[in-house]
Amino acid sequence: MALKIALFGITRDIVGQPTLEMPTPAPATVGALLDYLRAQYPALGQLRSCAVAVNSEYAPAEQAIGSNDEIALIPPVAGG
Amino acid sequence: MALKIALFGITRDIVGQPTLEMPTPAPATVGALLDYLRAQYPALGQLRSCAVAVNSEYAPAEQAIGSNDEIALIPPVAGG
Amino acid sequence: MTPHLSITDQPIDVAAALAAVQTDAAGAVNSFIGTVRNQSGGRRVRRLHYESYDSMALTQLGHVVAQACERWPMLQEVAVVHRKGTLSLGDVAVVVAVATPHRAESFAACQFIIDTLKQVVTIWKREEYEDGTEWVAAHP
Amino acid sequence: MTPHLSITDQPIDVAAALAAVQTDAAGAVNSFIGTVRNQSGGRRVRRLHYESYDSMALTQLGHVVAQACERWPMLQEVAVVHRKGTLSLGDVAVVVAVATPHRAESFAACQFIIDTLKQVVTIWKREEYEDGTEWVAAHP
Repeated sequence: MALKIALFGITRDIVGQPTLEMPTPAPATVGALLDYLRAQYPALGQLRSCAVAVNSEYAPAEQAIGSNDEIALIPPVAGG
Repeated sequence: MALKIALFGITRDIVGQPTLEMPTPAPATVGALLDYLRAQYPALGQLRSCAVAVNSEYAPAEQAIGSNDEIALIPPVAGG
Repeated sequence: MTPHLSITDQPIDVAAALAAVQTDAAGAVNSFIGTVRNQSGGRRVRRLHYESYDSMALTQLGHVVAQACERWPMLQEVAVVHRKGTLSLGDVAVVVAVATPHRAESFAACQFIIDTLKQVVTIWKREEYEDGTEWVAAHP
Repeated sequence: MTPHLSITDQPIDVAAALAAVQTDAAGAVNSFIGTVRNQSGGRRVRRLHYESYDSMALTQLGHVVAQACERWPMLQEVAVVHRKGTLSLGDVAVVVAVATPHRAESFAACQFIIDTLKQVVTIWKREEYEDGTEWVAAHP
């Protein structure tokens, strides 16, 4: 099953769709995923920040990504 | 017209009535009034504080009392 | 700015106090609600009685709000409602609500108002316990 | 303590959020209400759109409340309700309400929760002006 990335807020606007399917083999870590996405979508690099969430938790760059993980790109939040 | 002092909270309990009429001539200042009342009702001296209000404002000891002023004894407040 | 200040012997309408301070120009509303706790200083409380010297309480509340406006000029709306009479456990004794354009000031101004209210506003509280009553804070 | 946390596309019932935290054991309730202001950074705002990654937002809100409970062990009740979807001027965007036995801690805990919410909770705000829209805080 291909890895899918959920997109929110401005990242959805930048990519132009609400989810993004990764090529196989998918990036193996959060850091590799971010590198891949920033190369594909340079506008992501302009954001104040862009984090990756794995299963609803903020994930550090070295964290491994499993094929069943729920992955999302998290641009700067602005609740409240 | 005799000067009347409005009493609230524990000062009303100490004096045993809601207003207190001053003898004539009435004390001429806030400080003199407090001295008179503390002498008459020693329990007032046990309070954490006992202020005098003249026309709804806290009044310093040296303030003169006029016969038309609205005077009240203000024991420690505890709103909220 | 005219604050909404009142001392009432009726149950406090918290929603009305909050609605009174809301405005499209202020995005932040902070409110403090004081309710009757079931204990005080380790003693079980059954009921409270608040007595108020209304005219002076409103005068002093006005001073408190004026001081808050001086310290936080961005303060746009203020409501303070204090209950008097006999209150049961859980009843609302006081509501302070303030509206400001920015968040931090709403907290600071609301806290200043309730803290200062407790120091100067002429309201007295008598707590009723299982075994007696006491005027709160009267003695050292 | 189980906090009352929700993200909703319906108008927020502020009174219900306040009622949810009231308890006879806690005499102090502090609440923060964030509403839609008519301006932002000098631009006139017409409307707001909030988007939420709900499951993560609730997870992160839970972490925020847990941190608050660690810092203020006296914290007895917490409610946080955040709106999503399209909001008009004056609409309530967020309510945070906390109950504590003592006053100062209610202010501190409520302020901590709203401040931290704004840093970590996965909700995004798009402001709509006369002449366009912008994702708030997206760019440096």
